[in-house]
Amino acid sequence: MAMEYSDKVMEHFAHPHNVGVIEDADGVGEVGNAKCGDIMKMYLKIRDGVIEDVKFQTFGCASAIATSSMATDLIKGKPVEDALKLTNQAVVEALDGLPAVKVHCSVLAEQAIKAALADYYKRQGIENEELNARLAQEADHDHGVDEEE
Amino acid sequence: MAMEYSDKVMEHFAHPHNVGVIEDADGVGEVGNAKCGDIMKMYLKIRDGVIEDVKFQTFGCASAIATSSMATDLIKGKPVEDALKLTNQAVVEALDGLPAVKVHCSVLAEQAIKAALADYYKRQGIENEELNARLAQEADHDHGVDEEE
Amino acid sequence: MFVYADNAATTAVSEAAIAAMNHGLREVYGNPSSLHQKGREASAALRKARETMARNLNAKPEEIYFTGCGTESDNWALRYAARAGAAKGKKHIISTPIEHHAVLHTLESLEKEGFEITLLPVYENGIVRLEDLEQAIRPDTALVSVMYANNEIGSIQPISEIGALCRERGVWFHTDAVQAAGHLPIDVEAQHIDMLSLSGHKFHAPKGVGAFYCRKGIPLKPFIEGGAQERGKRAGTEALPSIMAMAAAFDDICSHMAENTAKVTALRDKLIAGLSQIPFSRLTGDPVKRLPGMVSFCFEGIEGESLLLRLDMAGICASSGSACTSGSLDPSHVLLAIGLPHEIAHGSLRLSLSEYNTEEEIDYILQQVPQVVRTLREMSPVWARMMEHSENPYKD
Amino acid sequence: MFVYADNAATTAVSEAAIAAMNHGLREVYGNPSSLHQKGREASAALRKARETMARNLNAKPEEIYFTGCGTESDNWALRYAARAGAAKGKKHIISTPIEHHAVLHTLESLEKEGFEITLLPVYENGIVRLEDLEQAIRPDTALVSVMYANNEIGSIQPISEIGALCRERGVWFHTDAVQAAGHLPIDVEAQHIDMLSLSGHKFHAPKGVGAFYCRKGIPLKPFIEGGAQERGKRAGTEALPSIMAMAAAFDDICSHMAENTAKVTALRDKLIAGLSQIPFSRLTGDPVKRLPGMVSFCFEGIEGESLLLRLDMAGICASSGSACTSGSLDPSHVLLAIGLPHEIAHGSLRLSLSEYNTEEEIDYILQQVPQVVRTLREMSPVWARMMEHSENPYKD
Ligand SMILES: Cc1ncc(COP(=O)(O)O)c(C=O)c1O
Ligand SMILES: Cc1ncc(COP(=O)(O)O)c(C=O)c1O
Repeated sequence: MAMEYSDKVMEHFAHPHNVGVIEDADGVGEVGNAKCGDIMKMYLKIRDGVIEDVKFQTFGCASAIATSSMATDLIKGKPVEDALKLTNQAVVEALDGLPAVKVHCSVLAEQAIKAALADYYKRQGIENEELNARLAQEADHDHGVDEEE
Repeated sequence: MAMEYSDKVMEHFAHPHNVGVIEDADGVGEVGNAKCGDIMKMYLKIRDGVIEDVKFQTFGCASAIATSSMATDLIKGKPVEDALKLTNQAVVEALDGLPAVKVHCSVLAEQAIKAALADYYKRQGIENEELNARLAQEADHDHGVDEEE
Repeated sequence: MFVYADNAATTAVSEAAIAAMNHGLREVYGNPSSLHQKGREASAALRKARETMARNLNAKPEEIYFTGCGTESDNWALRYAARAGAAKGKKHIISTPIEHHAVLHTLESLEKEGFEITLLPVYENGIVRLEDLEQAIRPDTALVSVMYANNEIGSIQPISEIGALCRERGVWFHTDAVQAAGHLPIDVEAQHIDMLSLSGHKFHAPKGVGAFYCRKGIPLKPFIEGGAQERGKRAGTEALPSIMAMAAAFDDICSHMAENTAKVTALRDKLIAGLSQIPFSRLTGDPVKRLPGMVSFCFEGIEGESLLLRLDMAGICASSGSACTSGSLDPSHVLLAIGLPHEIAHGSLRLSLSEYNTEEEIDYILQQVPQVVRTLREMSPVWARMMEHSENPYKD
Repeated sequence: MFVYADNAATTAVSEAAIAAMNHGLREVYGNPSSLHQKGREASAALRKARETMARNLNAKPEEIYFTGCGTESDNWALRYAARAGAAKGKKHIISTPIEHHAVLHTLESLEKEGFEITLLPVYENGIVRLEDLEQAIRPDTALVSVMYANNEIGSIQPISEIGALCRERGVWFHTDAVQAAGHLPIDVEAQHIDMLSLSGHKFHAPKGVGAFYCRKGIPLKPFIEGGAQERGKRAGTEALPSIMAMAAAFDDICSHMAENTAKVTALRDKLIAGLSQIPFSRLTGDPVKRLPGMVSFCFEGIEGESLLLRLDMAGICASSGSACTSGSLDPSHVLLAIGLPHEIAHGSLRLSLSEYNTEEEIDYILQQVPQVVRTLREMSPVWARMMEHSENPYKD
C-alpha cells in the first residue's frame, strides 16, 4: 500500500524552510549516508547561546526533507539548551505524524542538530561528553534499526 | 466447463422416440445399473427377421436418453443382422457427436440392443455364442472404463 | 418464464457492485503500491474496502486479506496451518466429508504428504456433533476446518460451539464460509473463528475475488509469494475494481440480511412444501438448520442431469449436486456422506434462491418440477420396477 | 496538466475491456460449470476468451489457464517445475537476479526447501548471455526461468535463443512475460517457451486476472486445488468478467502492436533524448533492447522518492524502481544487480509510457523533470560535495 504523508509533511516537503548553507556557521553537523538513501547536513549560527540562524541540506525522501525543514523551524530562535532537548518525537508530532517506515528520518533530523551542536561545543573548546556519548550511541542504534528493516 | 450437447442430442432428449414398453416383446435386454446412474432397457418385436417395433426405458442423463432414442430409430424396421452390426460410433455420429465423458452412454445403447437380441436368440433356442461372448466382454470393458473416470 | 435458481453456484451481480466496479475501472485505476496521486487514490479505496469487509465480519481491517477466490482462501488456510503445525510436530487435521473440494482435495494432498486427516461424521442431516469433535481433537491436531454452511444441502454447522471448543483446546479453527457470507450472520470474535474463507460471487459480487480472514496474532505466512502487497502476506497487484465491488456487495447484503432472510426463507419454505408433495421425494439436509435459500431434493427413479436439462428447457436454472461436480459420473460426495444410496443420490436437484427471486417464480417452479419428474419417471425402468411393489401415484 | 506515466506499474483500463467486463457482469453471470443455459453461455464466453488469448500467443486454447494475477502464474510455474523436478531428483533452477519478486521470493523459499538456485549475471545492460546459461545448465536442472522484459529498466532478454537452448538441452523454460505481453511479439511455438506468465493489468485489462501458458505434454499439476475448473488444473470459479475483459484488451493491443510500438517508441526516444540532457544523469538498461515504453534513469545527487513526489505535485505519475518496492528503504534489487552503486540507485526514476500518452505530455515531462531535479539537487549535500570536484552545471 502507498504510504501516506500528512498535509504538514507535504507542505514542508513542497516548500521546505531554511534550505541552504551558512558559510560562516558556528556549528555544522552531518549524519546519514548516501548508501542508506538519507544524508542531512545542518548549519547553525549561534549568538549569546541562542540559535540565530539555521540552514540545512538534505539528500533523501520526502519525509527526510520535511523533517529537516520542521526540525530547523523548531530550533530557530531558541536557546541552545532547548535545541539540545529536541526529540524526534517532537518533530514527528509537529508534522502530524510520519508513516512507520519513515520515522527513522525524524531520528536523523534530531541527530543532525545534535551533531551540529556538538561541533559548536567543540569549536568553543567545550567537551560535552554526554552529548558526544549519546550521538555515538544513537548512531549505532540507528544503524541497527536500519538493518532490521 | 459446462458440457455441450449437439442440437440433435437435445432434440432426442426433449422428444425421445420409441419410449415405452412392448408387453409381448420377443426380446428384452437391460444394461447398466442405477449405482452408476444409467440403466437402459430395450424391448424388441421381431417378425421374419426384421425388427418390427422397438421401445426403450432409460434412467440416466440427457445423453443416455438421447442415445436410446437414436439407437432405437436406427434399428427400427431393419433386419436383425443390421441391428447386430450397430456400433456405438454409429449412434454418436447420428447424434452429431457426444461430449467425451458421455460416450459411454452410446456404448450402453449398443449393449442394450445386443442384450435384447441375445434374449431374442435365446428364446428362439438359438445360442449365438459370439454375441454372448462379446456382450460379456464388453460389460467387463465398460466397467473398467467407468472406473477409470 | 426465466428463473435463475442456481445462486449457490453463483449469483447475478448487483447494481451496487457494478457501480463500484465501474468506478474502479474508470477512475481508481492506479496501483495501490504506487506513491503518486493515482496510487494513493487506489490505496485509499483498498483501505475503505478492507474496512467494509472487516466491519461486516466484526474483524479488524488488518485481519482481512484479499484473494483471487474462495478456493485460494481455503488452500491458504489449510496449507498454512499444515506448515505451521508440522513445524511444531502437529500433523493431524480435522474436517468433515462434506467440505467443498477446495478443502477436500487439499486435505487429500496433505494426506499424501504425511498428514493424518480425520473426517467427522455428519449424520443424515449433514451436521457434525460436538462430542465427535471433542473426541477427535488430539494434542497433535494442527487445525479444525469445518464449513459454515454446505453448498449442496445447505446444512448449517454449529460454528460458535465449534469455535469455543477449539479455542478452549488451543486448536486453530478455520471455517469455509463461502456459502454463509452475506446470508448468515458472522462474528469472528463472538464465534471464536481463527480463519475464514469467503468468495464474492456468492453474494452478488463479480466472480474472481475472495477474502481471507486470519486472526491477529497468528503468524500467517503467504501462500502466493512475491511483492509486499497485503502487508507482505498475499503477493500480486490487488484486484482493486473487483475488491471494491465485493465490498459494496457485501455491505449491501449484510445491511439487508434480516429482510433478505425473511423473504428468502419464506420462498424456500413454500418451495420445499410444494416439492414435498411429489411422491417418492425427499428433502436433503437439515429441515431447519439450513441456508435461507437452499432447496435440495432427491427424486427417486430419475437422474439429476435429465431433470436439470428438462427444467432448463422450461427456463429454470437449477443444479444437481454442486456445479463443480456436474459432469462427473459419480453422484455428489455430500449426498453419499449423508448416507443416501447412489441410485437416490443420482436423482438430486438443487434450487438455490436469492432475494432476487419472486413468489411468481416459485409458483412457476412448482408447476414445472412435478411435470418434469413425472415425464422422466414415465420413461424410467427404475421407476417401473419400483411401481411393481407400490401403488403408482401417476396411475389415473 | 495530468500525465500518467506509470504504465509498468499498472495501466488505465481500455474501453474495449470495460465494455467486455460490463457485458460479463450484466449478462454472462452464470457459472461456467453449470449445465443450464446461463452456465453454457458463460462456458462459451470462457472458451472464446481462451481462444483469443491462445491465438495471440500462438498457443493452443487448451494450453491456456486463467489465474488471479501474474504472481500466481509465476508461483505456479516455479512450484510445479520444482515439484516435478524433485520427483526426478532434479533440484537445480536457473534464473536471473533481476526477476520480479514473484519469482525471486519463490526461489528463495525453494532454496530454503533444498533447491539449488543459480542466478545468471545480467551485466550492465541487464541482459543475460547465452554462454552463461549454456554453462549453468546441469543434468539436474529442473527449470530455467528468465523474464521476457524487465519491469524496472525494460531490458529485453534473448527469449528465442534461451528457448532454443533449453529445448536442445531438454530443460523446461518458463518466462515471466508480464511486462512483455501485449507490448512485444510472443510466439510460444517459435520461441520454444514451455511456460509463460502474464497479467492483464499491464495491457489495459483490469487488475486481478492473469494467464498461465503451459505447453501441451507437460503433465501440469494444480497450484490451487479444488474444483475441476480449467481442465482440473486450476480450481476456483473462473473470474469470467475479468477474463472476458482481459481477452478483449489483449486482442485489442496485440492487433495494434505495430502501430503502438512505433508510436510509443518515438515518445520514449524523445523522452530519453531530452532527459539525457540533464547533467549527471544516466539511462539504465539497454538503450536498444528495451521495452517500447520504458524510460528509466538515475540522477546523481538526489533521491527517487522526492523526485517522484515533486513530479506528482506537478501532475506527473511516475515511479522509482518498481511500484512494489517503493516504500522499502533499500534501492531496487534490479539497479543493484546491473552494478549501480547504492547512492546512484537511490536516484532512480521510471517513466513508463503507453499508447495513451501524447507528445504534449512528453513535452510537459521534459519541462518538469529537469526543474525538479535541479531544485532537489540545490538542497542536496551530496550534490554540493560532487560540485566541489566538478563544474556546477546550474551555476549561472
Ligand atoms: C515482471 C513482472 N512479473 C510479475 C508481476 C506481478 O504481476 P501481478 O502484480 O499482476 O501479480 C509484475 C508486476 O507487478 C511484473 O512487472
Ligand atoms: C462451500 C464452498 N467453498 C468454496 C467454494 C469455492 O469458491 P470459488 O469457486 O469462488 O473459489 C465454493 C463455491 O464454489 C463453495 O460453495
